[in-house]
Amino acid sequence: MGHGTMEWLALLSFGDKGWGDELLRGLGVTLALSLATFPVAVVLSFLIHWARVSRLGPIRVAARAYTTVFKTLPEILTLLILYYQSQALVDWVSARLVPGGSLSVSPFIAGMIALSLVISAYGSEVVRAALNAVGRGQTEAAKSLGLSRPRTFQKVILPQLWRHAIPGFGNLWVILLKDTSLVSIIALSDLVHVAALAINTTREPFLFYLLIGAIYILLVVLSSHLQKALERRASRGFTRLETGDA
Amino acid sequence: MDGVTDTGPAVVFERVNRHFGAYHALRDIDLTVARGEKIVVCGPSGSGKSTLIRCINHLVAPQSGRLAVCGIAARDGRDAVRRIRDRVGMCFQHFNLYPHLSVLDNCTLSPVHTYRVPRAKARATALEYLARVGMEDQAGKYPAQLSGGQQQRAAIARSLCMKPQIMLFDEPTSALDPESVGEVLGVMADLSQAGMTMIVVTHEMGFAREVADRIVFMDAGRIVEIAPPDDFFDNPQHERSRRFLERVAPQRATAQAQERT
Amino acid sequence: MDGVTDTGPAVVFERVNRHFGAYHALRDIDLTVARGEKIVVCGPSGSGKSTLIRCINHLVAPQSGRLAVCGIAARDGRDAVRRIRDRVGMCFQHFNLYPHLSVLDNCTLSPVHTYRVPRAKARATALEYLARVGMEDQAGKYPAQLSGGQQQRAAIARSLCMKPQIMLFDEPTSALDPESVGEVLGVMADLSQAGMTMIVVTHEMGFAREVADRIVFMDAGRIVEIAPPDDFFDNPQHERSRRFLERVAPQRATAQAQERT
Amino acid sequence: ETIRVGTEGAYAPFNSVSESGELVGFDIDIGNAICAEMQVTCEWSTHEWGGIIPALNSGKFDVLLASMAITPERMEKVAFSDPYYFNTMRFAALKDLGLEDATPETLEGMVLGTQAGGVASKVLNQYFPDSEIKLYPKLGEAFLDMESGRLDLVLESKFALADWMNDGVDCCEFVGQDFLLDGTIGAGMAFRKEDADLRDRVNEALATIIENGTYDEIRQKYFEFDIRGKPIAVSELFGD
Amino acid sequence: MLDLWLNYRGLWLEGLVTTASLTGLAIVFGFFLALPIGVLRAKSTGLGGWLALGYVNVFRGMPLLVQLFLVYYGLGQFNSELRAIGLWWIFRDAWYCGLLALTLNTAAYQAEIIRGSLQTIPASVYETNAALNLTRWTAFRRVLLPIAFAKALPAIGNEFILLLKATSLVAIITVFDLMGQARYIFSETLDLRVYYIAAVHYLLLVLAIEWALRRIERRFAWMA
Ligand SMILES: Nc1ncnc2c1ncn2[C@@H]1O[C@H](COP(=O)(O)OP(=O)(O)OP(=O)(O)O)[C@@H](O)[C@H]1O
Ligand SMILES: Nc1ncnc2c1ncn2[C@@H]1O[C@H](COP(=O)(O)OP(=O)(O)OP(=O)(O)O)[C@@H](O)[C@H]1O
Ligand SMILES: [Mg+2]
Ligand SMILES: [Mg+2]
Repeated sequence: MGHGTMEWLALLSFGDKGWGDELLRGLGVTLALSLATFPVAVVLSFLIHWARVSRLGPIRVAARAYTTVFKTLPEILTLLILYYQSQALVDWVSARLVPGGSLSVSPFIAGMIALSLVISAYGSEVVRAALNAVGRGQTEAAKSLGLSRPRTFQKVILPQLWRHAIPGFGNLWVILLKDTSLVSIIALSDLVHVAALAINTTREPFLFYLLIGAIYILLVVLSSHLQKALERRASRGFTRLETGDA
Repeated sequence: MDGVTDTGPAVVFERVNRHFGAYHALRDIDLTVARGEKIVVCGPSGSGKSTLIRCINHLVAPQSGRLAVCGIAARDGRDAVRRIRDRVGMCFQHFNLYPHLSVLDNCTLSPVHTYRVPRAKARATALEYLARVGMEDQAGKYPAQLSGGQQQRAAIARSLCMKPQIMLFDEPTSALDPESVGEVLGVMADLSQAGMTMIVVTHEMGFAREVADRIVFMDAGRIVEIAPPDDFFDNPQHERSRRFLERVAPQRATAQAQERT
Repeated sequence: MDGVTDTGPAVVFERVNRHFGAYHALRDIDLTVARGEKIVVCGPSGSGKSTLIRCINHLVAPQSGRLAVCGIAARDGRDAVRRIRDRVGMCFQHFNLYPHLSVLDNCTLSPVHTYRVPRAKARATALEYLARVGMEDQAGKYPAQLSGGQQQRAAIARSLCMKPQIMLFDEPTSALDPESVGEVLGVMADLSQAGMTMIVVTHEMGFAREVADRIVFMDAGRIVEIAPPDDFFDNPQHERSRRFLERVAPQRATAQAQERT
Repeated sequence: ETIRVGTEGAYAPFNSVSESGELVGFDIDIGNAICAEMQVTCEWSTHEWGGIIPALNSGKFDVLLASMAITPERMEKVAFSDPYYFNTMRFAALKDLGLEDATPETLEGMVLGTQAGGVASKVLNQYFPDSEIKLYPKLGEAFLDMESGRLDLVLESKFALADWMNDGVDCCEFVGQDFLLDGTIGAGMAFRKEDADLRDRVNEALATIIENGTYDEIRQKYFEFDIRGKPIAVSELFGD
Repeated sequence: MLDLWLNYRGLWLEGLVTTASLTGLAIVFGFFLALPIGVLRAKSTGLGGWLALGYVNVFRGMPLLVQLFLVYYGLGQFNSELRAIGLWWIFRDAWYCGLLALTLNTAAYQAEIIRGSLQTIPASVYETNAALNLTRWTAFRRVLLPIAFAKALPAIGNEFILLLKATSLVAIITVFDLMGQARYIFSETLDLRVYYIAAVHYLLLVLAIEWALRRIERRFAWMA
């Protein structure tokens, strides 16, 4: 308060006296966490989907429980439970496997696990919807042509799946990006956490929260442009048909 | 495609049953289809026609009874289903071409990846069959660029590329506009003349009369009547077949509609 | 509903044209419909039948030429379109009942809110018209609880509640199952006997022959032929009308299909 | 040898993060001096206060050096070193209130704040039932709310409050006396209970740096007065 | 675990009430704020449409946590100005700040839902409105809105559940909702089971919401 524009700029400068470089590092952590989590979440989404349609009853039930739990718990609660409980789990396992060795679950890893679990619970629904959109007919045609199941997935389903899954996964990516802000609560130095530290000494909450809010909006807008581009790419083969010379 | 030439009947159903949950979709089906025979299956909606022919290539697994295709029963060892599917081609109501592949790639996908046919050879074969269905000049197009009739002919060619001994058709013309129906029925008639064993679910009664050796009439999961087409159309034995024919034979249907007004 | 009783022709088209983008959907339409006349419009898909009758109540605005409805042209002042719509009722292929309102509320919505008819009076009128289409006992139900035929009859009653002088029907029976077609055509026949001016797009040729004073045949945005039904059906003047009749008259169509195989 | 030291990093002047992104403060200097004395490398990491004891116990670091007051409850979960200073509590109040004294009676109906999970929150809950109490994840957030006037008083470490008020903040002033939670014997470093070995080595190093004057040198950087004298207990002050 | 609940049952119940009331009020206020924004998004291509788009992008683009901090600590920085215009009583209180941030946030999401359902109303409905000569206002109020609302209901129900979860973040700005109580009890006991108890509360709340939504949706059977 009472600071002029120049002083604000000084606060954001890159160097010993400004928070610019710390914020940049925080942005790096936010992006690194999102980028590291997303592929894991996508793969998990497929696994959960397959578990949900498994022939084995117990697996189906477990998968249902998984999606119900992670879709109903607040992300912050999932994160806290995982952060503390996963360490207990790791200790228990490592006590059996590597006697004497103690592994520690970093906030980064804990954040990755928690966010993957949450995102994949929603992601399994994206996968299901996309598979439905591809249609049973495609699988049946492949079966009647003798293609093996892995081949069918690789050559027939997957190439068509992306087109239908991109909007859903794009949406989840944005949710993930924003949810990474929660790891500040377990003291991982992401954007929000860095902002909080900066405010501790500068006493300028409005400036810093507005700034990182704008950064998030920028990231989200960029993501949605990227998503549009990917959608266009993925449907290129298909739209060509619709406007083609047939 | 594994070189065995079989000589027995093409398909044998013996007291085959299939349930979907509580619903009894196939009831004690008995049916023997000889090599080279052409069967037309008809019946009201939901009577089990699709289920019947899907059992043949095990898209639907029968639950009791015996079903042998080219002498192979699904129980005969681990890859029996695969061996059955080698011998059976299928065409669907909605064509089910792979939309992300060109017509040619649709035709070569399975030969190249499942049967390890060299790509060049697979293409040559595919072009040959595409020519046979009058589609050689469309080989590079994607399915969505084709009319319904062209898509269905491409789907037939795709099945033929597997050199099947039996062809199944599940209402191959019912999703087509009237102009395209003729071109697909024409290709199927050609195929039947070439001696292919064919089992066709269709409501095209003109085609049935012309091409079928026998008509199988189903209702509520049962085979109600099996008869040569002339007998079936002119002198149906069963009350249900008669009612069905009344409904699908348009002359009478029209007469009815006009009476109403 | 504004009390003016008009006496001239019900509808007059004079060289009316309509484009959709580059597509010329109506070309130089000339047509005069007299009071109390019943017109059936037919023609192949895309020929402009819907566009023609939608012009009458300005769901589609004509772009050139003159169109007067009950003597009112859309250009005559600011609320001319409203006054035209007061006099014109319309029934759609898919009924277009409001799904969130009961049948009765569907019928009273416009009288109560647009014309400020007291609610009790609007209800009484609605029940009267519902009785006329045989729906008085369904007044409290929601559209989704009714069969297609019942929905269409309710839609007719809803239009009648506006006390229109002209009724338009756009394929009112083509979304119905065969059993329901009769009940709707019956209600329309009653209405015609009561002297309503009616313009009906339909392919029900039995109805056309029975009820229409004149048949209007359209193709590619033009009116190709206007003739009394007997002349039109038994002795069509134009090559296109003849081809069209061949296709919609099922006897011949079937014969064709059989030739194909 | 490396010792992993955990702290909060949001508790100036004891431990906080500077503009250049480094951990600084009294705790940090003391920790580094002890490590130097023990001839080991200190590896610092920061953790959220509310979960810092579970973090220690789940092995995320080995020594907890964060101005933590030694209390009987905490001693059930962890082992403490000898106290390295007495972190006394004091109220800071909005100047506008013009308070003379801070007792449960004078503060009735006022809004009191402190950091969640600290000893001050215990005092507030126990002795100030008639005031509204707000608990903050970070102490800095409580300071923000003092400055904006959402809080009437904040109860915290006198040193932390002094550091904040010296920083050009003129909203607030100290009221009442210094005091200490009953049974508290100062601020200590915490260890997992099974690491008694490590604790003994650290105690030894602590004694050494107090003896050889390193401790006082560091203390003078931050405080002009002795911080190892024991003040009055809270129960004597407010107890009935 | 039951002992841990019973020992603090007063706090747990208080937290439950705070969470439920915050969620319920935010969803309702958010709906009424979303209505004009959603309509502008669907109908307006002019300035209104742009402003609505800006609103939606801003409030959906920022993490809710940041929005909470911004409203609570960020605006708190302007306390003297807020006092001057007589709004400080809102911003002074963490609960109001939480409610405000949640309302602004859910309004952005609900506006998009409303826009979606308005845009999927088929052209035939507009044609019918015209054929029946409905005035624009009658058409909007009596036809378009009820249909849009019924279409939006499942999505709004979903948003209700997401908002319930989001409410847990107000704990960070000192509101003692379920999560806030859990954090407090955890700091007292340092017992991880506290968080599991909180989880059970959230599960039960979600089940209750789902049950209520099913009952409400049954009243919209005409959508079938
Ligand atoms: N995968 C399935 N799961 C559950 N029920 C099924 C399944 N496939 C078919 N059925 C049911 O079995 C019955 C027979 O279906 P089938 O598709 O064989 O009939 P159909 O004679 O081919 O009818 P149509 O003329 O409509 O294609 C139907 O009642 C259908 O609902
Ligand atoms: N709103 C519109 N925008 C663009 N083109 C339109 C529109 N309405 C109609 N058309 C085009 O105008 C032509 C005539 O349409 P119209 O609906 O009048 O035909 P129709 O004779 O009623 O056909 P059908 O029997 O299929 O209902 C069609 O090619 C149609 O695509
Ligand atoms: Mg079928
Ligand atoms: Mg039409």
